[in-house]
Amino acid sequence: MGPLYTVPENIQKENTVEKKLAHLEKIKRTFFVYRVDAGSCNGCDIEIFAVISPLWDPERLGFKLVASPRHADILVCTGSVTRDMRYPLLRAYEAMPDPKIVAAVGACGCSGGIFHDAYGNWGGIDSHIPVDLYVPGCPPHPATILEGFALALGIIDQKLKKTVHDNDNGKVPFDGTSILNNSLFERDIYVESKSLMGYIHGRVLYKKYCGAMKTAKKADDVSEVTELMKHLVSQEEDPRYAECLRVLHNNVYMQWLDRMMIMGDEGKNQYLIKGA
Amino acid sequence: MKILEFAKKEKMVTRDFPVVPYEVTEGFRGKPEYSYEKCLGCGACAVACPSNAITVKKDEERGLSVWKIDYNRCIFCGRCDEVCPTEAISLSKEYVMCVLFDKEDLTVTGEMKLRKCDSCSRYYSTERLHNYVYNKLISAGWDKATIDEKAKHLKFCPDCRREQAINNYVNQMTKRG
Amino acid sequence: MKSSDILYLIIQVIAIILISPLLDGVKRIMLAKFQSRRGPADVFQTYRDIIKLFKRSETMPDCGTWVFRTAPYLMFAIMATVIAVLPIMHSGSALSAAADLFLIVYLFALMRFIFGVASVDSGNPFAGIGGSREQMVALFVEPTIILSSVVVVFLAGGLTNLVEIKNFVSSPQILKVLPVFIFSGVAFLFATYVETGKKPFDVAEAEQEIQEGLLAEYAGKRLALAHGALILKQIAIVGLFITIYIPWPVVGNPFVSLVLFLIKLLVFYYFASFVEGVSTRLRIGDTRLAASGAFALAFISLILFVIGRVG
Amino acid sequence: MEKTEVKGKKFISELGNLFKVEVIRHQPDDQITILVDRNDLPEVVKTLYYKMGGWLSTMAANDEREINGNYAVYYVLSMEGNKMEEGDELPPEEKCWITVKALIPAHDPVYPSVALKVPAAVWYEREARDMMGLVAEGLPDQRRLALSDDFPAGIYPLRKDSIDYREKFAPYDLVKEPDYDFLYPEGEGIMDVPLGPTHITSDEPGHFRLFVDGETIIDADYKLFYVHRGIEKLAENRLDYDQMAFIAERICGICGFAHAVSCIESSENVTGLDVPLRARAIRTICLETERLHSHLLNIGLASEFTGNVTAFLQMFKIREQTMEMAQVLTGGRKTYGMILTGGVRRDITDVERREMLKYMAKVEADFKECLDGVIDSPNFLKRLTGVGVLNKKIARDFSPVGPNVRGAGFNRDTRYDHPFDWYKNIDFKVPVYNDGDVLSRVLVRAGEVFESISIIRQCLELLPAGPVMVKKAFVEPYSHSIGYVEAPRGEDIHWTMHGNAQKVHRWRVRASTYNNWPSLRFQFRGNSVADAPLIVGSLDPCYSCSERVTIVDVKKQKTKIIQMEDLKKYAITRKDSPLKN
Amino acid sequence: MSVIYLMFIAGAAASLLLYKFQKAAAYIGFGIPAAASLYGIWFFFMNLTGTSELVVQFPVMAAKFTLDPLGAFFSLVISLVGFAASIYGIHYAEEYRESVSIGAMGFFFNLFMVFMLMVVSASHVFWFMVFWELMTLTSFFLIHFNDSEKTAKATILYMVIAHVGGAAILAGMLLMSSAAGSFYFQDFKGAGVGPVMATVLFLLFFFGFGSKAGVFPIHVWLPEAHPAAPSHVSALMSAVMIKTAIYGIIRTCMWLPLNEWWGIMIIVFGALSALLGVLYALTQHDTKALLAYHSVENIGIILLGCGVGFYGMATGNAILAAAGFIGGLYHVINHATFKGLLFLGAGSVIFRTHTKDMEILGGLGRKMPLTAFAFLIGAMAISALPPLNGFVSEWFTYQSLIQAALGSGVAGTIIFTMAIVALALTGVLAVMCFVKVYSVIFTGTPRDEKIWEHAKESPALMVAGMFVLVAACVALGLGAPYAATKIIGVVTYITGTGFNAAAGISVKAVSGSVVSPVLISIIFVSMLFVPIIFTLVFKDSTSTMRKTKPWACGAKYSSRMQITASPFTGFLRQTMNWLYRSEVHFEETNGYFGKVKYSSHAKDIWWDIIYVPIIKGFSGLSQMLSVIQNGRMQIYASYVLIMLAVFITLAIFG
Repeated sequence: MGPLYTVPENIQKENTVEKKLAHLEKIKRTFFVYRVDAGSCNGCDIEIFAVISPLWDPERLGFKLVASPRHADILVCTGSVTRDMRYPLLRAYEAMPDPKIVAAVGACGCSGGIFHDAYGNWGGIDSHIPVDLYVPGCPPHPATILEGFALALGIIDQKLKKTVHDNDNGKVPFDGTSILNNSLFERDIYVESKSLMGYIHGRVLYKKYCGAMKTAKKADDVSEVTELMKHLVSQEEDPRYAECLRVLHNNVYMQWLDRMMIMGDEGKNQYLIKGA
Repeated sequence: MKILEFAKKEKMVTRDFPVVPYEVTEGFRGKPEYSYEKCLGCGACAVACPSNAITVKKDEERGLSVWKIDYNRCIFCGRCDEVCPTEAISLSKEYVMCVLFDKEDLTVTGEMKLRKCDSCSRYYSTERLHNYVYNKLISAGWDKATIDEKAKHLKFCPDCRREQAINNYVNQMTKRG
Repeated sequence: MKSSDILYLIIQVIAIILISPLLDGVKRIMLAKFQSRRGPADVFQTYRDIIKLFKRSETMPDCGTWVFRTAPYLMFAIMATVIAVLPIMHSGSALSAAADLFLIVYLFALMRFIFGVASVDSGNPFAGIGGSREQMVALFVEPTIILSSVVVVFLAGGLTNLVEIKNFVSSPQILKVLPVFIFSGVAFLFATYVETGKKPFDVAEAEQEIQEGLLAEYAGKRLALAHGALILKQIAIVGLFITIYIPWPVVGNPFVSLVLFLIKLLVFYYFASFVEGVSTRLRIGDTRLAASGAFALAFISLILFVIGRVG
Repeated sequence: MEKTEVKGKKFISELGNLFKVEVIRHQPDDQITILVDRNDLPEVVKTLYYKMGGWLSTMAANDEREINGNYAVYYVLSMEGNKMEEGDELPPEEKCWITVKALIPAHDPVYPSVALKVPAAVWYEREARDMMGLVAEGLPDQRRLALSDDFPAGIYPLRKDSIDYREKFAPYDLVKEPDYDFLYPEGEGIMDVPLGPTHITSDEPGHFRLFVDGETIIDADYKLFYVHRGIEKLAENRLDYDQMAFIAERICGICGFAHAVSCIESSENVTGLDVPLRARAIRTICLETERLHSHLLNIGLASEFTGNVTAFLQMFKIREQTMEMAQVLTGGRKTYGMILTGGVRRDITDVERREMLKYMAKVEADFKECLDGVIDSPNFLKRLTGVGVLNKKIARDFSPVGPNVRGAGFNRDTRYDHPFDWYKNIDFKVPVYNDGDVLSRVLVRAGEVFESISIIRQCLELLPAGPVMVKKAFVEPYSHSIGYVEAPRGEDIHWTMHGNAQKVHRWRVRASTYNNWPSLRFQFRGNSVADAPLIVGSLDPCYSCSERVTIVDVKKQKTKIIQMEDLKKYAITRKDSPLKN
Repeated sequence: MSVIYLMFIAGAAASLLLYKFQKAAAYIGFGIPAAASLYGIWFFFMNLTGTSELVVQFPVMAAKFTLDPLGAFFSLVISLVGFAASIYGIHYAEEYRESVSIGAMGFFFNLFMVFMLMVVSASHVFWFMVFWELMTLTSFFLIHFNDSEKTAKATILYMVIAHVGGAAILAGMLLMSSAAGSFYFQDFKGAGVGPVMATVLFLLFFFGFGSKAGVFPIHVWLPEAHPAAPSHVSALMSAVMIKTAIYGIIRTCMWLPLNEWWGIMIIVFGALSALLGVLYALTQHDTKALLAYHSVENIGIILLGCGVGFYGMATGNAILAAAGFIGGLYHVINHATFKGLLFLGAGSVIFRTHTKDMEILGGLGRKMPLTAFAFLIGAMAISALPPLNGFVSEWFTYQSLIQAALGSGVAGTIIFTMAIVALALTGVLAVMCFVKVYSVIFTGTPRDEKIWEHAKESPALMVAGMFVLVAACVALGLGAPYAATKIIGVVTYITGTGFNAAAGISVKAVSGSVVSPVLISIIFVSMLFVPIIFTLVFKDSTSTMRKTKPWACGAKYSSRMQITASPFTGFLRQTMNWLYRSEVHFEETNGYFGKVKYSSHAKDIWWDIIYVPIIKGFSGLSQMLSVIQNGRMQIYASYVLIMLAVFITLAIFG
């Protein structure tokens, strides 16, 4: 299979980098945008719509969404190019006056996203036409889209640069210390935290719990830890965290102590932290 | 005309965005931030990533494991964050990430030294992962013998390890009878 | 023809053309206000848009003939002609041979003709529908425009020259026939509003329904000119209304007259943007109903005129 | 989940008197699958549909050659009563899902068309022909539906032995794009008006060919499925259950979460996995948040299509608040990244709860006022009244869903008919309007916005304690079940057959809009061109939803006797990464 | 005068002799009338003032031709269009090379021309009627050259109505001459007929001539018959022949003591004809039928002017009468030029595409640029767009109507004002109609690629014929002040008084209102510099215009998306369905899933309302007469000849 699409010579001639830069200079405070959905899930399109909402209002930068590609300065494309949408996309590209800026919005537009290698699509917009502006995100936040426009128009500078880390010194981010002298305890706490509150809040929970544990003089002294935890729970403003801290203490910690045979069955109840 | 009365209530809601940054909420799923120092090169994120935005490739010639994230393809689901054992990759609040002309600007690469298998001297894992696992083993509260026994396996590539394991197993079986 | 008239004519048309994007800019800011957003950076946004369009390269449909290519120039020039002949700055009778009411009405028809042909020439189905709608809208409003203005012509003694009509209306005689004048004025105003193609009557260039009709196929400078021609058309029809119905206050100084005219225009745009801001576009069939109401008003003014003459 | 009595026995025994019926499976609580002969298929479906008050919810064609040497088709009917009149409805304890299965021999992939008897099946059968090569004999419309026109003929991507999922056949040259065979009306003086695929009023690609005389639409035809990307094949190599949720979300940018829930619940349903209550409540909250922003968008768009941009933007302003709400809830403006099998990925803490309640209050007050302003305009009402009417009979024949059918006088709502997640515990009304026009649909949506706000409030107030996630259970190979969710646009049905090795064998997504499309043609007729975008918009169509034909089809791994070595390998690989949680 | 007549007769004879040599017949048969017409243009123009006579001795009785300014004016119109049609015909006749004898066509063409000229100069009842009938007869034969099923029907209809009208005229003439006691026209004026008699005569003449002119509601034959003829003949028939009827009305009304209500009646019929004519024209998609309906419209506009003229004469307001007639007569010559031009243009399209159906045309402007340009000028002229000629005459008509309204009572004011509104509406609709015609034929994408591929520019003489009339349209527009003075001369002959209709470069109405096509053109041209200057000032891009397919929302463009005639007026048809009573047929072919069948045909409802009952009534009669009716055209022609013989007998012995 040859190239999917060769940009006609007369279009190519008018779309050199110099001409594009000159064009960007010209449209600094007035740019017309035509939007092509080349097969996205419409998440990006809705977010482009959201950009037009009063909260972001790009008209102050000179933005206008136009109904025909012949009016456009910037072609905003979303979606991995599906087989069927390839033709409309190319038609819009050819109908647009030169020089033209093509922006790919969203993961699918930039590179095909999650669908990049499925048989029904061709991957990102740049599989067919040269793309000038990449707006990643799935879907991109309206702020990101607006930032993309601002970047293209030279209002702000590009923040990201290609980064390559290659100074491996072999150091590892773990020093081998552990609360109960067994890193598996932390693992269990971490697993239970995630199961209780998901990965984001779970991590906060984990840090709260472990942070408190670390302040304990003797982590396997059940009465001290229980007091510590009771204090922590009572200090906790958020009832949900309080509840989950209790669960961690009652289920994981107590089980570990059981397993380490530090605590007998009798009196176990007195160390359980009861809910409010 | 009633709609105008509604409009009057909030006269102007437009944010002054590129000038004044937009405040995102706590827990925003923004750009996954890569911390090279914390990364082990274990590849858990690459396995979990639904969209193949994260790849880990072996560069046998240079003896490096090349970890790469392509934000172009990232769907910001946070699975990498969820599975990463060291928080080397975690979602940040960053939403400013557009690039002009060159999409390579949206990639972050981390190269890590690979470790050769003690047995077949082929690259199999990063030095870091090996060291990390070793540290974890030490801290797992086992006795020295167990640790040594387990640490031995770390020095071999999966193929060799499997072979050894089978051999051991078979040996045990035959020993037992 | 006095040479000063020619000079005034030129100043008048250039001034109005140069100021017309400003009106659009004002409208955009007004609309932004209704929509709780900031809107364009300043009132000069439309200037920037248009200048940029002039600088863009062009594409066009492959089936377009010379009609399509020249239409923006022609439409622009026709509307500039109408604006030029309106007796705003110049009131010399020498130009009155060009400032005839029927002439202006038929210049609008000429504009419509070119608009229609260019629409179909573009080959675009939406433009075609837009071209057809443009004619239909004219069909709805033209009777009102003619009837109400003819009533004023009757009042003025049968003279169809705008200069004469203006002179008559600004004379105290108008007070005697005020009811007739007001009815016909309201009818004309309504027809004017419909003819400007503002919401809710923007059926021919509706952006959502038919993708801006004809404009969809233009790019670059021709888009700028076609767009400009449509803006000028609005100004021309409003200007006709102002000339016939609101000539006051009469001032001798032509420059003051021009400024007064622009202020009246601005007032019209200001109120129009209120209507535009909150109204729902009518279906073309409903446009007809609205237009027939205006015709009824115009007819009432005729009856009043007849009764007044008999009584 | 407590075991309830198996529903739907009544229908099966009645059906058994007429046809040879074999009950092959009871899924948990309310899903029954019956096997019939392929020649009985049309009559069985017709009987269930018209006589017993079923609605066609989905149809899945499946390649079961590796299991039993046949292809199979599954017609899933939602038994809820005809609902043509007030009270013509089954009692809640009888409502259930009946899946009619028929085997189709591999050497003769033909079955009699059901669409002749039950028009609602027409798209399903066209699609089955595209994707699986199963020919519905007698189907009047044999055109391609899902596959693009430039896709080679004779290749059925969903057959297990067809193409690799990455196979990309060469496209045509731009000017040589193949023509789609529209149903051009016969007669002179008719003009084609193309609406889409990149029309300013629709943010997604769909091509409507309106055949007009002047302003009046004589007839319409459409080519959709512009966004068919073949996700199904993707999953063969790449996706497991955990990743499926993320691709399900990306079926649609607006109702993605509904798809994800539907997808995940279809796999949870088959094992009867007891999802924690807290997770269910959070799912419900997210679903309703999604409904909120979707409906706000649609009501706004109705204003925009009629030219009232001010009302649109004001509505959008309110919608932005719901988006912020979603951001608080899920970390993104779309309710994405929330769900995995067994629960949800994120919790709602008190901070978020309070934030949500604050937003709810503002949204409710603003929406009330703004809606007042929108509805206040007599022109607006005039533009909406009597436009795009969905005839009651046509509605019954085509099984549309969501506000589309509720605007036509049917109280079909999955939340009400087949309560899932937390809806059993919640008090809500189903707004129904009878005129079937665009206005009715807008009013239904407006009513649902208030209901959604009330549902979210109830959920937040009653949020149960406990974990948000439990461990997955083992799934029996080749078992299948459906997951159902009421998305903003109507019922989403995911039919899943599980493979062995804990991966999916076939995943059939039926998005809500898919069921609304076929009857759109009749809603167009006789209206004016000006109303066309409005009519399309009033369905709140989700092109990408329906076009995805997201039959994610994970290639099952070969069954084999597990060797000792493999067992060990498994053990070793697990040990290999002891730190991976 | 005799020279001209003789040249035509010689042309007729020559082409008859050359009937075996098709090419020569075309050049001679149409070349001679071209020369004759060219001479006629000069001759009649010089004779616009003053009267000349010509007496030809025929065996039975002498024929007397009097060329007064009115006759000369109409002769000028005939010659003008005749000239264009003749040179056009030289190449156009090739279309008929295969099927008919061009010699015969030339023969009838020449005779048709000369009989028309003779009608407007005949000054004796007998000769007037004879030439009137001969004119009808020759036109009938000319129509017959396009032999087809539809033509046969059209010609029968034409003959029937022409003869009903002819009978009315004859009756009127005979009554008039019996009242005056003379058969000579010059004795009719002031013959002293009583008011009742005058009314009867007026009605006979108005409807008699009206049937020829195609006044509503006797217009139904016109759109059937005119399109049936070869295009240059259609041009003559539609542009000129029906003007002889206007001539007849003016001529006869000059004899009668006028009543102001007759003027108003003419106005009402004029307004109705104008509106209904254009409304029915809009729904046509046969180019020539559409143009024929426009003749109905323009006859209406002419009658509006003439109506004011008669009203003025009746009320003794000669100035008002002059104001009305200048509008009417100016429109006579204008309509002749642009309608002739449009028919020639339509003929040119048919010549290259062999179809009259607009629905399948399109994009011809790229293939036939000259024809397109000529047609565009014609279209703009007929739409009364300034600065072309149509505008000037309509402007005069507006002015006269305003004056009439100001000078009449309550009812009169309202009727005249409504006539103004009707005229304005007619203008709007005409614009719509000609946007449709021009753009559907010449612009956009062709619906039928094959036809478009084969089309090319018409031969030189056809183009020349069209451009003669283009020049006339432009000249009559820009040269309006000069033309107006000439026409006011003719008007003065009718009304006895005139007024100064020209003021420098402007034309001037009685009220004193002035308008100047030249001035507006100058302003327009100078305004064209504004956009050009803008373009030059802001010019930045050097790239050339790039062409792509029309933007169809990204879908593949198909020629089915090009708007055509029917959809263009679809909404109008639906809005005015009470007028069209469209027969809409809608059918689903295959239940829910098949295609639909749809057709919608607008009808001329007056046919149903007025004619169908009459036809039904006569159908019984025709059953009886079926013995002598065998459907052959020649037989019908012989009936006409027999009728002529009856006239002759009557005239001689009556």
